[in-house]
Amino acid sequence: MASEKIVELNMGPQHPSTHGVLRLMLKIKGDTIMDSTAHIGYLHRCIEKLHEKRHYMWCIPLTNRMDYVAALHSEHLFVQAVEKLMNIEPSERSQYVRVILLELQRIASHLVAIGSYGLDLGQMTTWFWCFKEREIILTLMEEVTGGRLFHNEVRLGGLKNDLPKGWTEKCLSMLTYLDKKWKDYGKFIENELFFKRTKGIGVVSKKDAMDWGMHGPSLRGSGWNLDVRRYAPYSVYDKLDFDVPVKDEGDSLARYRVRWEEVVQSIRIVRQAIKNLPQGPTEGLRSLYFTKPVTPGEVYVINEQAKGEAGVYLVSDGTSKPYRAKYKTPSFCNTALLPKIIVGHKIADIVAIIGSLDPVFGEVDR
Amino acid sequence: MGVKKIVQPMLIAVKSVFQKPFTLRYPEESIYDKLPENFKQGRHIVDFNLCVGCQQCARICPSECIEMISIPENKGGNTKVNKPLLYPAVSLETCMWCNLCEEICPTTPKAIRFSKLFENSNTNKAQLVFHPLDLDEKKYSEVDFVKPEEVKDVIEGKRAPTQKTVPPAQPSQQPEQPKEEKKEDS
Amino acid sequence: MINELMNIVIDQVMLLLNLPIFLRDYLVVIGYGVFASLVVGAVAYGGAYVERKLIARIQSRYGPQHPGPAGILINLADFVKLISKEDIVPDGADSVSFRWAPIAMATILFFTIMLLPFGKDLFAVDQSFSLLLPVALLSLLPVAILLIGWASNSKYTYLGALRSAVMSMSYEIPLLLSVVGLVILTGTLNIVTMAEIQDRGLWFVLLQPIGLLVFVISMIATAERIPFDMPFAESELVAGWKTEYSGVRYALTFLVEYGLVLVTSVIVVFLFFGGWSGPTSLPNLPFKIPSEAWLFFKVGIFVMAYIVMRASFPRLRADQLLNLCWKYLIPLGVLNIGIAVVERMVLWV
Amino acid sequence: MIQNLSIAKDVVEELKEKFGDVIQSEGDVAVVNEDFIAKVCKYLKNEKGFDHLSNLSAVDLIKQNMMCVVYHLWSTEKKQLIILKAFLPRDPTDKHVCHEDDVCDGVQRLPSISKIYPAADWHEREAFDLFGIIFEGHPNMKRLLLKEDWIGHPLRKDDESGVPAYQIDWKLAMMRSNDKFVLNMGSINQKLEKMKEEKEDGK
Repeated sequence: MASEKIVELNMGPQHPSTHGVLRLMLKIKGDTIMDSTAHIGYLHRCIEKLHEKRHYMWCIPLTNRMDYVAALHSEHLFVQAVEKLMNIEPSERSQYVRVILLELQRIASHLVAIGSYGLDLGQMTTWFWCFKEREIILTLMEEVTGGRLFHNEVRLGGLKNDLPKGWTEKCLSMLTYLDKKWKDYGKFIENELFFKRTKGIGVVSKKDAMDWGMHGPSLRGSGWNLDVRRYAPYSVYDKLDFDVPVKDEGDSLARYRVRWEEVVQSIRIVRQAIKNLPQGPTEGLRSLYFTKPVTPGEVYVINEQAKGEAGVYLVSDGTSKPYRAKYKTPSFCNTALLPKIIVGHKIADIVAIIGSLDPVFGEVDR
Repeated sequence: MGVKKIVQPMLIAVKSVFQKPFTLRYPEESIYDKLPENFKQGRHIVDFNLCVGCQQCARICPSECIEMISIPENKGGNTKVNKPLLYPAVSLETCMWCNLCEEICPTTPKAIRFSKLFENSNTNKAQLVFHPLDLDEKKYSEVDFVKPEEVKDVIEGKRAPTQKTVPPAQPSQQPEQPKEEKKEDS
Repeated sequence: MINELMNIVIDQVMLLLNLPIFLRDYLVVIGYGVFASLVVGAVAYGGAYVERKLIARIQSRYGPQHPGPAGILINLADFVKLISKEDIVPDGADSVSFRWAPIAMATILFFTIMLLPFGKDLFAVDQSFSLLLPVALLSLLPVAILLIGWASNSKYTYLGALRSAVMSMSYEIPLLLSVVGLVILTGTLNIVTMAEIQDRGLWFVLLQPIGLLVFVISMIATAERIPFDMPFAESELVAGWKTEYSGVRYALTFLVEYGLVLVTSVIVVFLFFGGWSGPTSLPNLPFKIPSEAWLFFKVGIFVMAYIVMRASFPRLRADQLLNLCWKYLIPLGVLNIGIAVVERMVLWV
Repeated sequence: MIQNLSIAKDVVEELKEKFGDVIQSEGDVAVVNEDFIAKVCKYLKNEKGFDHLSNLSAVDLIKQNMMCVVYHLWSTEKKQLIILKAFLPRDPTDKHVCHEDDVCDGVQRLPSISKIYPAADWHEREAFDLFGIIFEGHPNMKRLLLKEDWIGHPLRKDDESGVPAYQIDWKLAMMRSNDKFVLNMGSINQKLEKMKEEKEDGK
């Protein structure tokens, strides 16, 4: 009978809804998926090898190219590792400004995640609305750092340029506008058909989530209360109070809801950071500019990026170039468990599951 | 099936019809006044009286797209070059706009800055490499932009789209002495 | 008044070519067919333009600007572009059925348009079964789609066509059940008499709300619009069964899509919202409102509803539509027939 | 403030008593003999509650002619980190075949922990792909990022297979007179080219 025959379908690497260059080899029977393997590496630029060939200062623009949707996060991760290695404490004001920019970047990244999630399921309007709000955030970031996507802003012990005058008022007015709009969008996206497409799809149990190595909002969607800003606080996150949204169902809807609430929390963080923003210098140390050697040793730093817990294992041998920089990125681990989740679902569900895991393939392939 | 969850999204969708659309109609409405003054993604500007030829920008550039070209005295045609020095030539092919060159430049105000001209795409690769004399700020006024009011006749074809590149300073502009040795990493 | 105009024209033609008398009814039908296809072509053109503009405004953008004053000529530009495009037939495809299937779909669509009345006395055919024929013809389309899916010899079109076939089996039955409910109420299969009954009495939407719900859902599935456009699901199957088409044939598939939207809205308006019935003269209006105006006003509302739905709903999975139809719509349809019988006994006895 | 991840020093001491001289401690890092990695990880995960594999990275210590695989394990309730290191001497005798006509000189093999931490599956494949370290018992020990017939392992210190793709020819560009341009896109693998030439001459 025709339906018994297993058909091999090749989804990607150029496919409208794989969120980047992922190739999924699917073995399907009728509409359900029996087995699948993921092929990655189409966006592999060997960033870690490039790190070994460049001075520390030159690596900062490189890290932007990994998670190009939230570029400032990996930049902040790399500079924090060097600061920990050379035991340099960044100035108070620059830490607050960093947190403001990081949280704005997290909101922008979640807007991309939720916007393209709606687009994958067929709801074009969410995509346009989310990218419209993201446009406002990008112009705000552009006024501080000079670039919309790639900022090259964080320096050793400080920042390149401080917040311009009148920026905080613009940011606060944007936040109130976004807060009101975000409630509307939540009601708009969560309609009856959205529930039918996401409830009970791609369920990952609590034990599997930790074993298979899930990260970030997807992990918090399966019931784990793990946020690096809470269990390993860095920068000034211990002085700011915000709560970590956790859901227990572990399906695509839970992961979407965690992401939706994290935007609300980030807005709270930025408001607090702007309220008690101290005065002071934010000039970074210029020692790192040229061939200043960095103290030898190795260090491991983890940060809560938009997609989850990311870490950098930095080994320095005392010269002015890093000896080895290994980046552990959340999307890499989330994509590893993708073939395991989609077995048994329909073809249309792959799109919902990939959208709920929100991988970015610059970060997966490095 | 919650009827409220069906009708509510449609009401929100209809409500957004009455708000002003967000898109900026780029060729018709000009974008240059909306760019923030801290905008650093445009083509480089080399300021000839400030630049001291210290090669810091060429050394710091991660993608090695700045090269120091020596220009003898007042050879620059309509841009007066008053001291025979090395000036940075920039290749926009591999530049990633990390702004390290502007940051490292010791002069204040910066001898190498960024203009607001971000339309740098080009059909001829050779024209992406800019001789220092082409990077002078006075040259930018001559760049033939499409003014918003001229867009209509661009559409009707009465006028060529923006002519991106600056006409070369002099076609006979030859570098005087050949490059001795390739700059290797210090 | 369009009817008198048509009669004058036909008389002139008869005199000119001094044709025998019995050919007159055929001429009336042909004349009406030309008029109906012109009307549908114009409305489809206008509908497509309004859809682009309205969806753009919902998504807070401007929509087409350039061709014509506010992008009015956008569809004409599209049509000309599609015609000038090369008409690629994939090598592995079975060329005969690949070429002729879209033309077959277009003829089915125009045939159903011929059968639908467009005004009080503006109809080509007044048969006793004039409701049954459009519904039956609409269920012919999935057969053509299956043929296209198989003929274009690519996995994605094969999957798209399979989905379309599976879906068509599931939404045909509730469609007919809701129609049966109405037939019991009115006793005839003729659309025109149904519209006259509603014109005199009250609209059927008050008598048959469940029937309306069932009919609307299966109608959206017939037109393959957003909540149920799995065969064309661009985010999974690239472009479903239309993937291999380009040039004029792709334009035909677009025409069929908009034509379906129009045809289904006209049928709904006739069955549940009383066709052309509406107050012919409002108190402060000097001139008399023609019956066609009411019909197009209601059809316009339904087309707007289609557009807003397209902007605000994700698309369902194929099997979800199946169990929606089998588990919910068919029992509701049967319940609706029960209600119709009770109403028939109570109201008309 | 600078983030300081609390290292579980007491667990390192317990490991020492339990596994004897297999484990030396270097600072607060536990250096494990490479054959006992799987046992130590199983013990840490089941008894000690280190359930989150935070990072598995490989480093090529070319000066000591060794490679080192570093495991960062994190326990979610105790909020503590433990770092395991396994030093693998490079021995050119232990050859392994990546591709039918490419044999690379291997590294000391070590057991895979993908049975204990399923998350380590792709990390180990990436370590094999870029370093050539083979993890025994891994279900699918193949290249992850690079294409199947790539010669060599790029992240090794002595492997210069990737040639910088694009050099700007300044002199030519400066003259701006002729439009001839030599341009090679993508990183060229010198060994691959040599292999192909030999094949042509051989034919």
